[in-house]
This record gives sequence, structure tokens and C-alpha cells, in this order.
Amino acid sequence: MSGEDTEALLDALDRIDARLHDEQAYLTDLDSRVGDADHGNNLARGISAVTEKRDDLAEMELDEAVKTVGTTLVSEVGGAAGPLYGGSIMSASQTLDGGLDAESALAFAEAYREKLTERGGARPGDKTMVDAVTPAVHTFQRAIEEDDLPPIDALAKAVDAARRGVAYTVPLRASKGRASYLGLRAVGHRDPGATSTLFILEELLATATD
Amino acid sequence: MSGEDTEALLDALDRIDARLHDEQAYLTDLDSRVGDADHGNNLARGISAVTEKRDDLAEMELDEAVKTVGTTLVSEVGGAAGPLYGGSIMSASQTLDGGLDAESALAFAEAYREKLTERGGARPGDKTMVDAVTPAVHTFQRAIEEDDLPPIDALAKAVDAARRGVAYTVPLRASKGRASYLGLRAVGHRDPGATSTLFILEELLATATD
Amino acid sequence: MKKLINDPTDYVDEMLDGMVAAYPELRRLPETEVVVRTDGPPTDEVAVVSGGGSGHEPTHAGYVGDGMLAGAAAGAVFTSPTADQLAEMVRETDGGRGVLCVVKNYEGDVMNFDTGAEMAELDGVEVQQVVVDDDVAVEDSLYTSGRRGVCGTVLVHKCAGAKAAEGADLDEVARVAEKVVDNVGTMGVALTSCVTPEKGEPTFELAEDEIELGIGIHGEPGVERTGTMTADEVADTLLDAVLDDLGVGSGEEVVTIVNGMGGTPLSELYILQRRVTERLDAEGIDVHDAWVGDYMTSLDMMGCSVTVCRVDDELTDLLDAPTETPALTVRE
Amino acid sequence: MKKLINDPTDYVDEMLDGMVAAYPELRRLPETEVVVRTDGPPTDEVAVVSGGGSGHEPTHAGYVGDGMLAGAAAGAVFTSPTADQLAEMVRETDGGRGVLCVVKNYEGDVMNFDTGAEMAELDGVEVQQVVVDDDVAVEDSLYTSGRRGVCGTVLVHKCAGAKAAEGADLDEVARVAEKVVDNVGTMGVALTSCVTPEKGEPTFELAEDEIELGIGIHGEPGVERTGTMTADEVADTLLDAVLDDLGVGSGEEVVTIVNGMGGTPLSELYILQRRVTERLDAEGIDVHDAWVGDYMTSLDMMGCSVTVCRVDDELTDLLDAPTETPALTVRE
Ligand SMILES: Nc1ncnc2c1ncn2[C@@H]1O[C@H](COP(=O)(O)OP(=O)(O)O)[C@@H](O)[C@H]1O
Ligand SMILES: Nc1ncnc2c1ncn2[C@@H]1O[C@H](COP(=O)(O)OP(=O)(O)O)[C@@H](O)[C@H]1O
Ligand SMILES: [Mg+2]
Ligand SMILES: [Mg+2]
Ligand SMILES: [Mg+2]
Ligand SMILES: [Mg+2]
Repeated sequence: MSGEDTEALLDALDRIDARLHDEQAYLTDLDSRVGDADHGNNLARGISAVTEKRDDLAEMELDEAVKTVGTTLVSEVGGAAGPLYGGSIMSASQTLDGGLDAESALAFAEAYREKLTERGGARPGDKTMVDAVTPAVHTFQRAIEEDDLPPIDALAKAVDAARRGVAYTVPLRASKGRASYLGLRAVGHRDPGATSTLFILEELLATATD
Repeated sequence: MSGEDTEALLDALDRIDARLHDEQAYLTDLDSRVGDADHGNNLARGISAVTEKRDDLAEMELDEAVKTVGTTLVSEVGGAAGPLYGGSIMSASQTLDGGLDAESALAFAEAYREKLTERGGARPGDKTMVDAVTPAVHTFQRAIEEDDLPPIDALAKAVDAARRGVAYTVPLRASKGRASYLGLRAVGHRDPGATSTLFILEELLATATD
Repeated sequence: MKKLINDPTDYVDEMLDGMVAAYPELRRLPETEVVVRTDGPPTDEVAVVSGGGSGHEPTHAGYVGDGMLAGAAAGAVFTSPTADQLAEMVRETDGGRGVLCVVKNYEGDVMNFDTGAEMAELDGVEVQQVVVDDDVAVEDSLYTSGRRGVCGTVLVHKCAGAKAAEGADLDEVARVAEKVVDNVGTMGVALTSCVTPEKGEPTFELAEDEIELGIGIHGEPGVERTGTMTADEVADTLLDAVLDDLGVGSGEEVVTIVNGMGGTPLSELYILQRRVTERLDAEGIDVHDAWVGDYMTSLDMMGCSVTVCRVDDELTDLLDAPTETPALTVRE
Repeated sequence: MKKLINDPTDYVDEMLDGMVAAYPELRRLPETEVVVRTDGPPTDEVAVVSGGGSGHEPTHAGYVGDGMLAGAAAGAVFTSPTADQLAEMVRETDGGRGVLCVVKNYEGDVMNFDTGAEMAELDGVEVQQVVVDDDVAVEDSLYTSGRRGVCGTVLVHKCAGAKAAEGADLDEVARVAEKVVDNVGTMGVALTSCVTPEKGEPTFELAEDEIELGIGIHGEPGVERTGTMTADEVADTLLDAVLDDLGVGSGEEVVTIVNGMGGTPLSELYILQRRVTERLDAEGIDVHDAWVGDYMTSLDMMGCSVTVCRVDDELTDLLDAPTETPALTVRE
């Protein structure tokens, strides 16, 4: 075992694993309305591959473990979600080389958001996972940097912001991803990737408050 | 116009045409239970081709007209019903070279029955059109030859016999035709070809009594 | 049930028109539903012809071409072509060395081909006939019209066509065709019924948890209704029945077809093929060639059939011989 | 919905196993879903490779072979393969003259191919990429991720593969691929939704009197839902959209594909072809070749797409060049 941080990561991964499997059918169903009916299956396959590496992860430092989570997602998920989730985690993992604290969490969040938008080219309002990530990261930053909230409270605010981001995707038409082909017919449906992002953030918060 | 007999034939064909189109879906549906769901369509296609030749038929002697009905069915219907109906009519048409009377009607009926059983190899009880034809022909013969009934009354009895023949096919398994592949699962369904034979006989009777 | 059709009564006519539009090497005999090679019958070869009801595409016209069929006659959906069309096909494809008719064993087909052959013989054409009855689902007994002809027929087309292309005479071509018939068996299963264009509704109803074993290719009900099975169970059931019927065993060589019925995706056929190969390997049966795809279909039916044909050097040479048809091309 | 499968999670793995079992000339790279030629990459040719989600069979691995693809990577159903599998494919198929990746325009595919190519380039492989976006149903605008890649991709495989087989260098092979992309358009329609193995239910619901225009190949909803149409109306609607987009007119030469989506019988595709030919004849457009069949499918979806590609002598020569793959064989 390589320390408290990695242990917390494993707890979080277990929770996320359970949650994504619970929500697999729901996420796939969301994707069948605006996409190709595979988002839940893609993430379930990915998180299973990650938790299969549990014993290896337990031996690693936090940054290495997080990087491994990212590479595993990249090499198991495929589709759009694989490189977006996996690539962004991989790239942001460098920020954690000194372990987890308020500052590195902030750096991680910002690096994740940056890589995600760079890779996918989506902007807020394009009806993608960016609509959950961007408000969550901005809220997290403000809560810590300006309001001096403890990280857990900041995370709670970030989760709220992501939830509003998901709701925000409902009335939009999409400009990125498969939903973009639907034009106005995508209006009225929440984005699957934004929704899965929210679920993951909720599990991170649950782990932190536990 | 080539005489009363041909006129009667044309009347009969018109009635049969109407009846087979009315019953097209029903006969096809029967065939879907024990065969391949085309018997009604096959006969409808055939009788339409026959009535399209109405003007030509009107110019012919009865035997030639009946023969043309047979060849038309052979060259338009296909499947099992085409050669069985068409070939038997074609072959039996020779009996009508002196026009239509009780004797030639009797000869026609017997020639039709003979050709049908020779061509298809089916015997009574095999659950085919033979189960309608055989009792009808035998009854017709007996009514005329032994009971000295007028042809119309004899025909009425023949139709009754055919009706009982159709009912008789219900509890049987089939030994000929596509229904034979079904084994015991054909039991409980009436044979499509026997049923269409009955419909045609009913229209012949209606023409005669009109 | 939705279909990409115009008037159902034009189904066969328009399909054949589309086919010859796509394949200029095929043409229709005027006023018929008979498809022949545009460049005329090969005068130095026996003509192998076939035909039957429509709804089994690419069977039959899909196999017309160099090294396979000289002609194919299409009846209405699931209805044998008429005798006069068959006679016309036989007359037109005869190049002087005779014609072999490959007939699937249905009473309608046999009766019409018989009459058609008689008519052509009167015009001096030498005709022989081989009747294919490869469906092992139905016992040949007093209670049936014999076994049905199904997907194994395509192998008869291929071998007889290749033999004809070698320049063999009619007896030889017929002998090879009979040899395939004697060594081939097929069994099929339906997950859904087909829907004919005229009826527009399923020919039989299957519940969500039922499949129908031993179906033919005309939407006839099968011989047994059973619960759904996995792909491996389906492959085992069909293969067991065929191997058992043929008595093929270890050390023998076969060619197999995993055939789709029209509405089944190719991916599922490969999943079945995986198990068929696994099983034949385990039994020590040598697979010379494995065909996977839609060779003889039943309109939009979901389901498949498995065909096994015992082969020797003569048959493998004929199967490997070059051919070029819309549905099967074998390179030199 | 019934399917001939075992465990849905084994779908792709078992399908690929069955495929290589049927075609000994294909093999899987160990521990991957990548299919390559058994006899190794041709060392004197550029390798043309492709890949994408599964569920489009015979795309992609069905086009691996002499004169077409050197390799094909299969992702999960409707999910792009992962970058490391793509990198592995590129490394393994490179015969020293570089690799052309044919990518259909979906964000997942593009991102994974990009990363895979970068990884292989680090190992010294020369890689170029061509992105196919032939679906004219979706306007390329600020509001979309560009047009999708659909059935026209098969023509890119064919032309690029033939050019590579001629011994052309990577730039030349890429040029030819881009030329096809610039001249090809496709539009599709669904009569029913497909059913994915994992979900087991239709991705979208269509009423008995509705069809969906402008669908892609992943069971995505289309761009417009409308009432049922006749085959001729469907052909007209799809053809008009494509011709309009390409601006093809009288005197030009084209190749067409009437492609089935997996659950549509071949006979219906011929009925559509009939109208397509009639229309192109009427417009004075010359048809060099008309392909009809299941080239790029969407599992068991009932429906079709119409592809038109403007061709010149260079492209017709490449399309007519010999090839031998499971799904397409062209004889010398
Ligand atoms: N360009 C993009 N930028 C950001 N997110 C995207 C982009 N394209 C797609 N997504 C996200 O990915 C989700 C779909 O993921 P998934 O269904 O797994 O992949 P695919 O679209 O390849 O089937 C969408 O709901 C959306 O949130
Ligand atoms: N060998 C036979 N002898 C007599 N009648 C037969 C024979 N085979 C079939 N039939 C009759 O033909 C009918 C089916 O006709 P049809 O559906 O038009 O032809 P097909 O069976 O070729 O589809 C059966 O219901 C039966 O009455
Ligand atoms: Mg998706
Ligand atoms: Mg019938
Ligand atoms: Mg029939
Ligand atoms: Mg996907």
C-alpha cells in the first residue's frame, strides 16, 4: 500500500465502479436518444478494467495510479468517451506528483478541463460533458481561491454546479458529438457524457465526506 | 359469341373471379398455417389472367375455351396449384367437345379427378384438394347415374360432398404438399387447396341455378 | 410490416429489372422472369439451369454466370415458376450439348420442371434433371413429400456449373450434381417469421422467447418450436442433426455453409461459424472451405441454416474452380 | 429481441474468431481485435488500414485482403477501437512504405486514430490519415461535428488499396483516397431501428407508418421522420439529396452503391436499384458500375443507403482492379 491518498483513490474507484454499473442502462438509454446507445456500456467496460487492476494500483503513488486509470480507460473504452475521459485524466495526473491537497486538487481539476476542451474542441453550450466539467471546475476554483472554503465544501459546491450543468444541456441543441447530427431534435434530452461526469463527481464527494 | 355453353362458362368465370379475390386473403392465411402463405395470391393471379382473356374466350367453342382456361392457369399460377388445377382442367377439357350436358359434365368431372390424382400422386386422406374433389366427383356420378337426379341437383349434392371433404381435412395430418413437413402440427387446420376447390364448385352451382 | 417495395404485384418483375440493371452481364429473356447470360449460352458447354419461387435472393439468378448457372427462372414469391417459362429457359440456354435442370424438391417445382422439360424435349433439347433434397429436418417417409431442397442447392449449382465449364457431357455433369446431392445435408432455424410482400404480415408467429427449428425457406412453419438458445446451442443443434444424417466422421473432409435467412446480421453468422469450426475440429473433421453469408434466404426472416457437404478431391476441385456471378466469385 | 449470440460481452471477440475460422487468409493479431492478412504485410506496398466500431459487417475486416486493406481494427459495437489497438495495427501492417489510415468522421474514431498514429510514428512508422465524410444528410456547419463517414468509405478502401497494390507511394495512395472522398456522397434511411446486443432493444422507436431519413450507421436517430414511402420514392429522395450535394450532372460518370443496412432482403435492394438506374439514365449520367448488397450495415436494421461517386479513368481503373477479400472479389 502506497499511502493514504492512493487508498482514498481506491475507495473512490470502488464507488464509481458500483455507480457506473448501476447507471449503465440509464446512461445507455440517454445515449440512445441523442447518440448510439453505448455510453453506459463503454464506461462500465472501462471502470471494470480499472478495478481489475486494483492490486497493482494499490502499490503505486497517487499520480502514477491516476495516470494508470487514465491509460486503462484510453485502452479499454474507445469511442469518444475513452480518449476524452482517459486522455484528460492521464494528462492531468502529473499535477498529483506531490500527493493530494487543496492546491493539487485545484491544479488537477483545471488541467483536466483544459485537456478535455483541447482534445474535443467543445465549448460550454455545445451540449457535451464540457457543460458539466466547466462549471464544476470554475466553482471549485472560486470556492477555494476566493471563498477559502475547505476542499470538501468546495467539492460539494462543484457537484451542485455540475448538476446545474447537466440540467443546462437539456434545452440545448448539440454542436459536438453524435447528438449534433440531430439538430433541433436533440433539444429536450440531457447529454449522456455530462450526466456520467456528474455521477462520478457525486461519488468523489461521497468518498471525501465518508 | 360461340354459344350458350361458352356464355355460361364466362358467367361462371366472372363469379369465380369475384369469389377468389374475395377469399384471397383467407386462402393465403390458411396456407400460412400449413404452407407458405401464397395459395390465395396464386389463384387470384391465375383467375385474373383468365378473365383478361374474356373476349378471346367468348369466340371459342366450350372445349377450346376450357382448355384455354387450363393453359392460362398452367402458365400463370406456378407452384403446386398451377399444374394441378390448370393441368387437370386442360386435360379434362377434351370431354367437352360436344358441348355441355349431363354426360359430358360427368366425363369432365371424372377426367379432372383422374388427372389430378395422377399428376400429384395424392390419395384421399392425404389432406389435399383431392379430399374435396374425390367425394364431389363420386357423389355427382352417383346422383346422375344411379339416382337419376337432374344435373343441377347432382351438382348441389357434389358441393355438399366437397364441403364435407374440406371438413374432413381438418383433423388429418398431411402426406402430400408442404403441409406434410409439419407432421402432427398440421392437424387442426383445413387444407387450402381443398377449400379453394369448394369455393369454385359453389360458384359453378350458383351459375347453374341462376 | 414495412418494406422497400412499390406494388407487391410488381415485386419480382422490378427486382429482376434492378438485377439486370446492376449486372449488364445478365439479361432477361423477353416477356419472362428468366435471367440468362448476356453473352449467350456457351455453345461448347452443357447448360446448368435452376429456378424456383422468388424470395430466396441471391438464389437463383445471383448464381448465373461463368462457371455456375446458364439461366435461372424466378416464380412469384415462394411459388414455382410456370412450366412454359421453364421450357423457354431450357430452350434458350441449350448450346447444343444439353441442359441440366437443378430442381429443389417441392411438388410445385418438380411438376413444373417436369412439364417444362417435356415441352423442351419436344423441341429436340436433351434435358436431364437432378432433384435436391438436403433438408434433414424432415424425415423422408410415407407421410411427407420427401425432404425439401434448401441451401445445399448452391453447392450443386457450383459443382455442376464447374463440371460443365470443363466441357464434360450431360451425363457427367448430372453425375457430379447427384454426387453433391448424395453428400449434402442442411438444417435451419428461424428466430422470426418472414413477411411476404403480398400478405404483409408474418407467416407464423413466434413469441419473444421462442424459436422454430427445422424451418424451410418459404416461411413454412418448422418441425419443432422451442425456447430461445445461445448461438453455440443453435450451432450444436443444427450441426448435430446434419452430421448425424450424413454420418460424417473423423478423418473425412467437408465444406460447410453457415447461411443467413435474410434478416440476420453477418456478425451473428460469424459467431455461429466460430462454434461450427470448434466442433468440427474437435471431431477430427477436416474443413476444406467454410462459406458464411446469405446464400439462400427467406425474405427478411431472422435465422440461419447450417449445411455440411462431404467432399473428395473431385468435388473440392470443382468448388475451387473459378466462377464469376453476382453472388459468388472465385478467383483463379 | 432475439439474436444468434452467446454473451453480449463476447460479441466482437467471437465474431472475429468465427471470421478468421472461415477465412484462413486472415488472422487476428494476438490479444487484439485487429485482423490482418495471414501472409503478412506486403513489404513492397503501402499498407491501407481502417477500423471503427463493430456492427457494420462486412465492414471493416471483410475488406482485408489482396488489393484492399492490409488490416482492420474492430471496436466494441458502435464504439471506435482504442488508440493502442490502432497503433498496434499500424505498426504490424507497415511493410516499410508507410501506412494510410482510412477513418470515418466520428469524433471518437478521429481522436483514437490520431493518438494511435502518433504512437506508431514514435516507433518510426510513416502514417497518413484520410477522413471520410460522405453522409450528405447532415450539413457541415458550426452546429455539427462535420459530416459522418458511411458507406462511401468502402470505395475509398477499394481505390486506395488498388493504388497501393500498384506500388504507389504513400502520398499517391493518400491522394487517391482524398479524391474519392471529394467525389462521394451517401444518404440513408431506416425502416426499423437496429438492436444492439448489449441493450437488446431498439435504439429508437418507429411506428408502423414511419421511416427515418438521414440515419447514420450507428442506430443514431436520423435527421427527419416521415411517413412510409414506396421504394421508388425512397430511391428518389436519397438519390436527389446525393446528386444535389455532389452536383453531378449529365455527361458525367459515376459508380453507385445501393447498400442494405443488415435486415433488408437483397430483393428490395434490387427494386431500389431499378429506380436508381432509371433515374440516372434519364439524367444522362453514365453508370460505370452499380454495387448492390450489404457493404456497410447497422446490425439488423431494416433500411438502405444510396451512394454515388463521381469517377474518372483513374478511379474506374482502380475500382476494376483485381481484389480478393471476404466481402468483395474482383476478377482480373
Ligand atoms: N467533442 C467532444 N467534446 C467533449 N465531449 C464530447 C465530444 N464528443 C462527444 N462528447 C461526449 O461524449 C459523450 C458520448 O460518449 P460515448 O457514447 O461513450 O462515445 P461515442 O459518441 O463515440 O459513442 C457525449 O454524451 C458527450 O458528452
Ligand atoms: N401432391 C398433391 N396432390 C394434390 N394436391 C396437392 C398436392 N400438393 C399440394 N396440393 C394442393 O395444393 C395446395 C397448395 O397450393 P399452393 O399454395 O398454391 O402451392 P404451393 O404449395 O406450391 O405453395 C395444397 O393446399 C393442396 O391442396
Ligand atoms: Mg455513444
Ligand atoms: Mg402455398
Ligand atoms: Mg408456394
Ligand atoms: Mg459509440
